[in-house]
Amino acid sequence: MQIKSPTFLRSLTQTLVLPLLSVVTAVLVGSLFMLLNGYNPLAAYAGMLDGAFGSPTSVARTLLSAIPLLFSGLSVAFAFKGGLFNIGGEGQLFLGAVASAWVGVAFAGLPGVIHMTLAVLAGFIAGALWGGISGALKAYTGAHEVITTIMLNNLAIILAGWLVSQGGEGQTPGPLRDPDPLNIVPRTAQVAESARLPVLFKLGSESINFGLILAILAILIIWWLVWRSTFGFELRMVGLNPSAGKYAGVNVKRTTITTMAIAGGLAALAGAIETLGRNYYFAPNFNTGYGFDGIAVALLGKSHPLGVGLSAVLFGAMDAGTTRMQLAARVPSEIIQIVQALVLVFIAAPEIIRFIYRMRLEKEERAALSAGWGQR
Amino acid sequence: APAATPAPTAVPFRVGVVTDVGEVDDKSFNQSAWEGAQQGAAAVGGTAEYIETKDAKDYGANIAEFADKGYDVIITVGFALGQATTEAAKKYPNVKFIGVDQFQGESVANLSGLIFHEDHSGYLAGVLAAKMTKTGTIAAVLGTDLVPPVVAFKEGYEAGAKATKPDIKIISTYHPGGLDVAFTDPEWGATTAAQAVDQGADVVFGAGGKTGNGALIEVASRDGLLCIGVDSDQWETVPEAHSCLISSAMKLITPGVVDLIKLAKDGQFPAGNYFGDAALAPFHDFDSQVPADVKTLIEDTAKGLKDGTIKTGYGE
Amino acid sequence: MSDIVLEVRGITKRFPGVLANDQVDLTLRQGEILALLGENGAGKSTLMNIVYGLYHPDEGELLVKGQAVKLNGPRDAIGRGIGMVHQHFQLIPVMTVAENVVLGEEVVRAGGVLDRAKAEQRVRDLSHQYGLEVDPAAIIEELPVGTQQRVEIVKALYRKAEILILDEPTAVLTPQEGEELFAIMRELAARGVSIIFISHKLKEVLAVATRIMVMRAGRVVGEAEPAEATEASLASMMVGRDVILQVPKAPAKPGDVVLHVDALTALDDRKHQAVSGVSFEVRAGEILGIAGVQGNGQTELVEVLTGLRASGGGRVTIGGRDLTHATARDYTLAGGAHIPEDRHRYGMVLQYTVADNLVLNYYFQAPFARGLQVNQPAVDANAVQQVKAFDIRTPTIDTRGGSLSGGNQQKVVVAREVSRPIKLLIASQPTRGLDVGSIEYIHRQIVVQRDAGCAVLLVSAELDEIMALSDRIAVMYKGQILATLAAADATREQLGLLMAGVH
Amino acid sequence: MDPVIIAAVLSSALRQSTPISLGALSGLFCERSGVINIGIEGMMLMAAFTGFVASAVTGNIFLAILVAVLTGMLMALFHGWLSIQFKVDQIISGTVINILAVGLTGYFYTRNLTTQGKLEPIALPGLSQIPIIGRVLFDNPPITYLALVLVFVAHFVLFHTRWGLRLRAVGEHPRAADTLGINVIWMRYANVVIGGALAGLAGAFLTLEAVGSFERGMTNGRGFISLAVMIFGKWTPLGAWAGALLFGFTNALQTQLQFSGLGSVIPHQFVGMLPYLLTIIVLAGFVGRARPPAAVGQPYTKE
Ligand SMILES: Nc1ncnc2c1ncn2[C@@H]1O[C@H](COP(=O)(O)OP(=O)(O)OP(=O)(O)O)[C@@H](O)[C@H]1O
Ligand SMILES: Nc1ncnc2c1ncn2[C@@H]1O[C@H](COP(=O)(O)OP(=O)(O)OP(=O)(O)O)[C@@H](O)[C@H]1O
Ligand SMILES: [Mg+2]
Ligand SMILES: [Mg+2]
Repeated sequence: MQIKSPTFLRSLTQTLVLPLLSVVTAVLVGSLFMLLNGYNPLAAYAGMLDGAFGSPTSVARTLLSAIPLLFSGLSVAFAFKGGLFNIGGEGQLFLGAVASAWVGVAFAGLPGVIHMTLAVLAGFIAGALWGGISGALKAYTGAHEVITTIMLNNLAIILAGWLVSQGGEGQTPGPLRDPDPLNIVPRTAQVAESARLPVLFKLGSESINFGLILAILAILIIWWLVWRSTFGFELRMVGLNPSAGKYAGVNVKRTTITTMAIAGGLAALAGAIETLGRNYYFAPNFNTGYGFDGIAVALLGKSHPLGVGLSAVLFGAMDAGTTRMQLAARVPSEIIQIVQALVLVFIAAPEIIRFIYRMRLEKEERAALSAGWGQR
Repeated sequence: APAATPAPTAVPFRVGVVTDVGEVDDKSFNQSAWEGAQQGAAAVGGTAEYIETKDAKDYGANIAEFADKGYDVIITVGFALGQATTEAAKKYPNVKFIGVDQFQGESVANLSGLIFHEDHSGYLAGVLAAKMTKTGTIAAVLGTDLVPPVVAFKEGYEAGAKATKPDIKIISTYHPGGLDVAFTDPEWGATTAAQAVDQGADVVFGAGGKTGNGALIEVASRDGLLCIGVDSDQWETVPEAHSCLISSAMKLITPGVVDLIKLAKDGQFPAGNYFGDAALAPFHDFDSQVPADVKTLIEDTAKGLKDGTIKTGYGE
Repeated sequence: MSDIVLEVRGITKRFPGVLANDQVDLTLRQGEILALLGENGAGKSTLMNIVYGLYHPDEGELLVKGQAVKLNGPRDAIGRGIGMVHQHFQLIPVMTVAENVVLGEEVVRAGGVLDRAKAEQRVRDLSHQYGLEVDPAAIIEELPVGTQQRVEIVKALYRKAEILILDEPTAVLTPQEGEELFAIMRELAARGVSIIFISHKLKEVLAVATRIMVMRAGRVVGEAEPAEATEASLASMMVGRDVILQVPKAPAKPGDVVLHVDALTALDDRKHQAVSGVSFEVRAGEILGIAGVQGNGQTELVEVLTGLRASGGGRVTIGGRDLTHATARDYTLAGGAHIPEDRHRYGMVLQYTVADNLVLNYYFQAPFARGLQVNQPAVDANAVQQVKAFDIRTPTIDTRGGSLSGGNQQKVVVAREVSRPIKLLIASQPTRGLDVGSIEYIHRQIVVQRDAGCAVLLVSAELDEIMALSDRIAVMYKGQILATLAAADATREQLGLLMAGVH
Repeated sequence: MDPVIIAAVLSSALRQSTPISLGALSGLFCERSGVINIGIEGMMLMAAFTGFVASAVTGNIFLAILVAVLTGMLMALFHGWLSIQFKVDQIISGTVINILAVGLTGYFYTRNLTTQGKLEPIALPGLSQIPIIGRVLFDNPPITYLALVLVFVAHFVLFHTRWGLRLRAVGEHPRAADTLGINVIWMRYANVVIGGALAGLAGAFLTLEAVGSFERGMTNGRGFISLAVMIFGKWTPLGAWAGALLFGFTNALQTQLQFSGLGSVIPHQFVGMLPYLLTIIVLAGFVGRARPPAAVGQPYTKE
């Protein structure tokens, strides 16, 4: 009896060929757009490459953008594996940032490692609770997570804003607002040194913080959790066939809630790491968009932790390279969003790639997010 | 790769502008700052360059783009860039930073926040509104209170109106959403203005980027109403609102930027906060409709605000 | 009456890896009832789907009333007077009878506005004309299957079908409902409708057909006249050898009560009472068969017992432990095994490997789990062993479950359920849709479990299966057990009447 | 309470409900035919943009509406092409639409475009004189009237016409429809495109009737709210309309609460959360027995 399937190597190359061709094709179509509008695509992409990888500082910026993207991508990917679609990354990220900033400020005086660990954990837990709400609503009332996470995004962003807001005359400022009267900016106070993620090394003029280690750990842990743990066995089962999960004795409700909670926690870590590793406080103009970008990152990475890591770096590079691309070719940077959407199209509809390149691709498993749409 | 090779000799004085999300010719903050940068650079014999920010995530990178090339002055436009600017100022102590609309809580030696007494121009707008209303009800449609200048405009507006007409009814509202939507929701601004107008408001102050512009355009679509713009002279930026736009509560960014560039060149760069002028824009087509005594009152009030004899009550 | 209304000439249809129809010829004369017989996968449905325009043949041609036709879809077939009642009803559950009947050929006023009253009247007229009682305003999902089938026939007649194809129409009917259907078929035939009728039930075929055609492995292997044929002759023609479908089985030696069910009630998915106060017990070493027409509460009963559905009242104990409100996990841990009725829905995760499917509900126990981790070597070792022991035909143990044939999928389920120490085996429709070889194998496994001292509850809609395996037989009707008989005393007729609610 | 204020709040509620109910009708036509549409937001945004540009360039506002509606249809066609033809997961396909819309509208955003005017209210003679109701219902611009009419038209089409019967059939049981000769693929395409037209109209409402100008991302989640409202309304036009009105009303109410000075008592953010909280509560608590079209989300493969 043969244990390993002989097509392993072939399927591996196929797995890589499709995303690669998708990216290449999207870049080409993007060039077409630029040519039509009289921009120089070569200059643009050269500028982008230079801005993303041209110098140690550029590489550092790519990495720094990739870290939060990795976490929000992992969040979406992890939920996918459990058959759930987490569009709530944005809100979870905000709450993660707020919670870790709060611990970072309020528990000043704790010993370094403990304080930092607590602050990171607080971020994770805040996001997990927020994600868990969607999970619980899905499990107990059937409210679809796509809708509840979108609503919870709005709620989280408004809530986070209020927590640090000044308000008008005669109004009490939000509870987490920086008490320093000189600071009129609505934000938290600076987190204590003890809660900050240590700098690992400097790359050019940028510092790479401990978040990088957390990112690598997250890839490994999520991989183990999904593919090696008994929980992952249940998670994937519920994602693929919830009835079979029930038959196999899995508590489907609990798994749904846990899955959304972990997904929420992962997204929140993106916020926590940005806060504890780079910003050192939370303000409502805190970088946005990572939550939504996570969807594309996860889809491009085929929801595999390693793939998500690679696609986070790709998206991070696109982010980091945008500025120089703009300077080099004066092309509106939204072209990157068009390219990203096209990458998604090609990844999701390999038939198009197959058609363009007249190649045979193996039939593969498709994501089936739509399965539980609106159902109880 | 871009041609970033610095000239070997006699490097000119270089000024870089990093815009807030949006275009450099937005006829608002970005454009005012960019014009200031060009005029200021010309005045000191230098050059100016800009980067348009497309995504809030890129603030830091965009600033670094100029800083790494050794620009002399970097101007960052907008409240939202405050954090990124402070960080950059600490990282690049040899570069002078001008943060437009960025209040400085702590003083960083190479960073000057160009800020304004928004409550002053808001106060003037309030005086004007109180004088011009026929119904005795005026309104304000505002961006978010997460942005202190918006709060200042509102508080000033209300104080000015009340001081002029103690029994005036003022209905005002902030956009309920987060920073990501508060300034880019014109339909909310429009429908909120409509809701105010429907209950009798005949002067509407729209203060909140595109959200406020939505309010102005809505008011313009109805007969016999007045509206007041914000930040810059919106006669130039929102032509759709000409039929109601009596004035705008401005902050004069361009001259402020020019001043600061000159100071930077002269080595007298002021750390901390630098106050630019806040004033009311011209009445344009409404000039004939504003009675002379109102004009006088506004001029007197402006003087009083400047010399401190009139207080808005904001921030005290 | 010898006008040929339909002629099939040299039809060949290939699916990837399967030759479903191989040079098939068939003629149908007006007013006759032609029975089509054959094993699972013989190609009957494929052939009929070609006649109905759903599939396009790779080779061959169709002649309707002597005219060669090319059918580009069901619409063409309908236009030629061909109607088909599918094995799985093609009815929309949330719509009314009338809406289902007129769909695609609606009665409309100007501007495409539906004329409901007229549509209902048309349905009423048709049902009077042919003696097919249906209420045009009723919602499909509220109707019993027998009535749903009448709706399907009305649908065909509404489209003026002169050739009516019935694919396994009796599979879901009681013997009595079956009789009614035959009466209808004879009536239709007398009015000149020509019928092709597919069935696995040889008795029915002999009773109603005017001519019989047998298929095997995609080919026509023979024809027979009902007057001359016998069940045995038809069976051997179908399978290609003599068949003795009698499971060798010694008398039972019942031991202690293992499963005790007392006054159990349960609701179905639509919150209607499906199980109304059922009581019985199963002892170690015996097989209790539950007979009954599908839809009489058996599904819900099994789901409650195995922890997949909440019980609405009553009490269940297994080996003395109260498991009334058990989860599936509790049931498994109490020594229960479950061969579910729907293996694609419950029994397997089609995307999981064979190895993972073989521990699907047992992965959390040693040796398959070590701490929080799945012990993959142990899972694989188990798979290698089971694949051998149960003769599961799979390329590797890492093959996806979904790519196995139905029979082998069922073997995976059976292997998983009986290869661990169990006290109770609940098997629901364990051989549905399987070929003869697999059926024999699974029947033997069930008897082996009984002989090893396991209590077995067998639920099946197939009377023959129930009679062949059970030691005692309970008949379920409308959520209740009408009677429990010793298998030795039970007769087909008696059971048939009970299944129809007559006692 | 002051009737003037009541009328003001109700007008605002109706106005805010208009793009939401159009969006919900868009989702309805798609989902009733079996295709999930989470791309409403993107379709709206694209249409709002092209409609605005068309109006600015041609100065013809009715032509601009046409352009917006066509844009919605084109986006929907793309959604259909991906999800019906290539069987791309419908949620992914919708996400693609959304990202693409943000990218395209941003990329082609043209500076300093202005239009002269927007669609003006038309007071219906007589009716508009009725106290409160008249002002709220019978003195509105064209797309608002159209949206009201479309709610009832959609209801009628869905439940009383041949088209509606077939549309529901392909969403409930495409195989059954197929065996009766109904072209499932065509019906799905057609209804997804109709849905696109409705989303396009919602976009036209935003730029050509409500605001009179375009801003990037100006849909601000209205497409997603539409989706929630559609589910809230149990996939029926009248129910969705009720949901849209409720959402519009909570929004108008939170503005009115701020007008009344409540903002200085409790932080206005809490009032601002109302619409979202309410949507969640209603979705979780009341949608109860809602049953989506049985085949929604499943691509159809003809044998
Ligand atoms: N759509 C399809 N794709 C691939 N193979 C198919 C398809 N439909 C049928 N087959 C295969 O064709 C063969 C004939 O199937 P068919 O359904 O015609 O058999 P049948 O005689 O109707 O069997 P049953 O008694 O189970 O109804 C089988 O091997 C089946 O697996
Ligand atoms: N894509 C496929 N690949 C392999 N086997 C298939 C495929 N589709 C269907 N089959 C098998 O072919 C057989 C016929 O499938 P089908 O869905 O037509 O059901 P059926 O039992 O023949 O129904 P009916 O007799 O009412 O047409 C079934 O045994 C099914 O498992
Ligand atoms: Mg068949
Ligand atoms: Mg079959």
